Amino acid sequence: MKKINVILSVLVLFTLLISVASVTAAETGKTLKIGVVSPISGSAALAGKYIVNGVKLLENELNAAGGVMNNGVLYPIEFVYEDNEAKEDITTNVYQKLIYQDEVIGIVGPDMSKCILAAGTIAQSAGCPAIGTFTTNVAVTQIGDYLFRACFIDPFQGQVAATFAWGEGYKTAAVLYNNADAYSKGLYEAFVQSYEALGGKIVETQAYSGADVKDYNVQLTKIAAAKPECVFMPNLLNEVPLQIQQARANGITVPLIGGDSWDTPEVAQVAGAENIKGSVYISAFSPDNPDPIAQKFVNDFKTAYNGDVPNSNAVLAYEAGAMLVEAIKNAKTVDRAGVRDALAQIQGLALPSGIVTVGEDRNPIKGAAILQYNDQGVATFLKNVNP
Amino acid sequence: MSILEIKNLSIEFGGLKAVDDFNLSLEEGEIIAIIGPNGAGKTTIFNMLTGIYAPTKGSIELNGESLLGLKPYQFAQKGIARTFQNIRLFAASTVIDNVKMAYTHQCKESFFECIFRTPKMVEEERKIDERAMDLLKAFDLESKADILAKNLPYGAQRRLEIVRALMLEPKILLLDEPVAGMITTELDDMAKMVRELRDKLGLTVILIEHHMNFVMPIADRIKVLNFGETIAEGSADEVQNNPDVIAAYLGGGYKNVITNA
Amino acid sequence: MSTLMQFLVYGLQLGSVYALLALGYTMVYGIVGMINFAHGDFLMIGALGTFFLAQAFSSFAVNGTYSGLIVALILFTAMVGTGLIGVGVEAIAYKPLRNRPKMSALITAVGVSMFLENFPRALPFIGPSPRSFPMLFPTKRFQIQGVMISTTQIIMIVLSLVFMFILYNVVNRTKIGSQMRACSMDKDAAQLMGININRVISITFFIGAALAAASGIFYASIYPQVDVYMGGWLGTKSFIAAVIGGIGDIRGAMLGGFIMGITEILATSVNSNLGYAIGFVILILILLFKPAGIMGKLTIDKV
Amino acid sequence: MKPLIRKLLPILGVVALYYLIMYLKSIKVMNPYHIQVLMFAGVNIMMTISLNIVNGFTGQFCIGHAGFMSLGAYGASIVTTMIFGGFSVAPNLRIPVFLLGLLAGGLVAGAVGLLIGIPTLKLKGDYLAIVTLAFGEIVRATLRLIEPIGAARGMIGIPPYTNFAWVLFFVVLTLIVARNFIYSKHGRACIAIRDNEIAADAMGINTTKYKIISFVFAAFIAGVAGGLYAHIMSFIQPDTFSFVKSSDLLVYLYAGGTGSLTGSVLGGLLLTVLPEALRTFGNLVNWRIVIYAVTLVIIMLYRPLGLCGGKELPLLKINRKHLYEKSIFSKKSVHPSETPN
Repeated sequence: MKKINVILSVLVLFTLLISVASVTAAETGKTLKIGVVSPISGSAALAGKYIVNGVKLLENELNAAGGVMNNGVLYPIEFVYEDNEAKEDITTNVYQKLIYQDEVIGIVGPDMSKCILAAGTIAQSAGCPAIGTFTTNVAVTQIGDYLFRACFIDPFQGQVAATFAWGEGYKTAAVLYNNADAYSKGLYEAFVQSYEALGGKIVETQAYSGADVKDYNVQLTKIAAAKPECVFMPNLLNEVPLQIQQARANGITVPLIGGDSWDTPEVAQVAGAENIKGSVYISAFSPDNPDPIAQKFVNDFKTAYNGDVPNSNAVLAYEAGAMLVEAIKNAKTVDRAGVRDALAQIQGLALPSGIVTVGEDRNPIKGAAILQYNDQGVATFLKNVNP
Repeated sequence: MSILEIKNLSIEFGGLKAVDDFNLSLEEGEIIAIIGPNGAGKTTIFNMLTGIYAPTKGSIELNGESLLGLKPYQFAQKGIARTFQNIRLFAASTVIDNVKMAYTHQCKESFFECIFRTPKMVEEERKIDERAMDLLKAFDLESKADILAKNLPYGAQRRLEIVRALMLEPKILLLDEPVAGMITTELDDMAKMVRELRDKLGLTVILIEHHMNFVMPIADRIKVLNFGETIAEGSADEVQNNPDVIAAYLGGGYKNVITNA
Repeated sequence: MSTLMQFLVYGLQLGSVYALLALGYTMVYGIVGMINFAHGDFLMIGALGTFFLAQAFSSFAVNGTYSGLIVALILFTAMVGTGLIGVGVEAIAYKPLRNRPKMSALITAVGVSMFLENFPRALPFIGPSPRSFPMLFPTKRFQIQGVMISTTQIIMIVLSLVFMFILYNVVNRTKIGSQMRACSMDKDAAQLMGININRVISITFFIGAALAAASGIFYASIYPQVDVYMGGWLGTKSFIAAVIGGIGDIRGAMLGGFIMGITEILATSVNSNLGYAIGFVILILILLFKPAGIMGKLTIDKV
Repeated sequence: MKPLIRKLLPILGVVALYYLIMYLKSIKVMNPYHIQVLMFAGVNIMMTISLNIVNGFTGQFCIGHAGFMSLGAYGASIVTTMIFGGFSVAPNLRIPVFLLGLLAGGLVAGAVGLLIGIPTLKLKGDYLAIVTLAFGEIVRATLRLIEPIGAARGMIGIPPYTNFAWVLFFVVLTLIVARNFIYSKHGRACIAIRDNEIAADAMGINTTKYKIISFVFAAFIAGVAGGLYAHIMSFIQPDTFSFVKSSDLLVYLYAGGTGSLTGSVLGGLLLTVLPEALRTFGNLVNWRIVIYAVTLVIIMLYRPLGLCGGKELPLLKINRKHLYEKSIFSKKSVHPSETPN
């Protein structure tokens, strides 16, 4: 059923595009700017690279089309990329700049909850729609009705992970989390809550502070001693690979479960296939999702960036941008308020990670994919979980 | 009663006796000189008298009150001021600020009066400024009040150190080689000045010096130190003819050097 | 008991990295009197450079393992290369400030550090991606009375000790070493004695940066992930180690490094949530009881 | 008449500056973005002045100053947001609550400054530096474990009370207070300690006491600055105040020039604005921080003592002469010749 839906919507989109192209001399409106905020420099620069690459793909598509058509008027789109250095105060500066200086119609990013929690109030009070890409903290969209997100929220993900672990028959689990990081801590808390509610037992909880020095041996030794049936490690992408290696070196052979931060090719590359095989993570997106839109995205991404496989950062940034573009297309008035209203009404938008509907609390209603690393260290699609 | 009573003052550095059983009883208004070859322990005595080093044994009493165990700034507040052999001015501050800095513990204004600069605080500051200015005038430095201390000529820096010490309103002034590196004409000025300090301000002065020409005429008493031990004590003449002293200063031939230097 | 021994092994392994890095810090401090905040980034250059060298030599590798000769060659090239970068940085950014207040050089060092991290990041062919560090040293794990040790760990700890031993003897037994010590005591006097202090300082930076490169290779061999920002915190940590040991003292730097590593591991083992803070509390306590570091002597200003 | 003009002129200048910026904003030459960058610059200026008091004027070496900023930010936010309920405060009570919050922030930071200062300020140079660094990290690590204030997740819903006028007011107040401090017995004692601690000791200055006073005073200012910062951001979390922030402050201080309030103002202002100004070159977004780093190195190479090392604007100095001028507050006329000895 779903497939047909997708194919249909693709067809509709396609015919729409063709009809757009065939309209001779469409009226051209003023250029609309979209701000893109990501950590181009700083410790999260890898995420920034993927975000920029993801949005650039969308930019290319729009350039090819000449812009976005709204009500018979073609609006060229210009993307303004800004670096927030993964710092909250810099993000507020960037938001101010994009809103008041560049006068963007909407903002994509940043990827971190802490950054959008600081800057979100600016977008809200200015009445400028902003879509966080990886901002999984529940509080983000509670700032106000101009705040959206492209990802699912912490409790959902923690619940998916817990349900999966329980469903696989793991009666005991251990957790290793980063107590300096809100994302990691949020997932840890959500996981523990759901897992214990299901009847599971957390046999060991170990924390560490910051990604400064990547030695987790003490924590992992203790986890190994507790002999859990699985280990939940909802940690940042530049910490996870060494955690996986060290876990194996400390004799932890049980499956490791991760969050969507694991979804980047570097994790497996650095951790090594023999260490990561059998591990499972929750993701918004699976590159081997057979869906044609997903496949087109993956292929386009690979062609554009020397064969790099897109990660969640790239997908979510692309999707945040696509949601904004879709909203511009449907907006009754082509201004910030109109785009906001259109954003809130997005329904059944076909995107690489699936069909997205924006829910009442401005969180996207979308499923999660569970991926497992095979013996070659390639993440393969295991199953879908829908909310 | 003597103003300063030092008994059996001794200090060891890693087993080496730098000063051994130094005794001194100082009357108010006396000028006493401590002489001796390099390394005899003269500056070490000053450092003990100002609390920088804690003596291994012995006692220091100022007007009958023991000063042992106090911190250097407390020695200064009790009334023992000093100058340094190697000049230690507050180089990046103006001349007058150098002098005012020595008045810190006697300033009455509170922290909040200072940061809000209340009229009372300004009034207080003015008084300190005038005091400092008066002292600078007396030492011929008033024209240099607003230049940086490091830009003063050498002799003036030495004088400034004394002015700064005087700002503490001390009872006893310790001068560590006050004329080191000075030329002869400056020596006489300094000698005159030290005498005036005693005569006009009633100060008690202990000075360390190599220049015999400078010490002889002004010191009431001279103590000679060698290897931490007191080898002679008395008036200029007595000391000059003491064979131990002559031996200490490189044998007999040195006598002429002492007298003619 | 065996767990405690196991933790000590981890502490030693982390400590050896800190110690090697702290050596460079302490040497530069002892001789030039400046805190080189960019020192940690030499570690990164060494590790990242080794990654690219290993890639260049990958045709010599058999099943992903390199022969001893090739490893030695890679190590040597990376160390010399980083050493030369260290000399260059000194000549451009620190030398003009040599007779200026210490703090000016400190701030240029912050600038240099930002540059060294962000320049490669901005280069398209390096970028911010973490990379898997190649296996240069054999990894075999074995257990001694319940304590798990890998050959890499042993090689690392032994090699660090060897480097420290060599450095200690270079500084104390050779001509250049005595020139270094002369410079650290009194640069002007050393110059008057005919010592070419420019040369001595360049050599110091060379050795310091080369050692940082070595510690970068060691670090990356135990924690095989390299990226452009890896040096930042390691640098700061080993600066702390150098100070704890008594800055300017080579044995102190080694000791400080090992103390840092072991303290960190043991504090984490007490409570992983509080471990980070406990580690720093212990450091403060050490300094309160040994105000000039463990090996440092409190210098009394001559009055 | 003259002293009156001299005293009023700077204040008029500040007021004029405020209205100029407001005017530029109203004609859209400046927008909220510019204003916000200036607000951050103001907070950074306050932090730099605070650090200058410890590092520049007292000659100590604190490299964990962001710790005090975080204590102030949390202290102030706890008062305004958790005790008084943030956005639910009645409009006419907002300013008193805000000021109370800032005061609380300053006091918390100052109190911790006292606590940490007493045992540690006997340490010298780099050893003190390490202790302050460790202190900053301990504060950060502790804050992220305290659940009621949001732990690592941070504290949200802080009302954005801080506006440009407040920042300007507090920067000017800090400048006045810091200037008065420096040109008083306290400042003199601190400078004496910086220039020659042994001589200061020998001149009866209780060096430990004055070091602690300057440390606590600086911590208080940093706390107030932190409070302002929290109420610009409306969200704070412990990791904002990491060693990176502290080292930024060191850069502002030494690039501006130590021992000079003018330098702190210039360093804090220019180096906050520079990275934002570099955004003008949109296509260089990848190289922005690289350019910033190079600029910083060049500044230090050409002005090793910082932009205004040792130099001070006359406005920020208190000349000795002024002591003898007729006070504008009291009727008493004073002149050196008239004062009885």
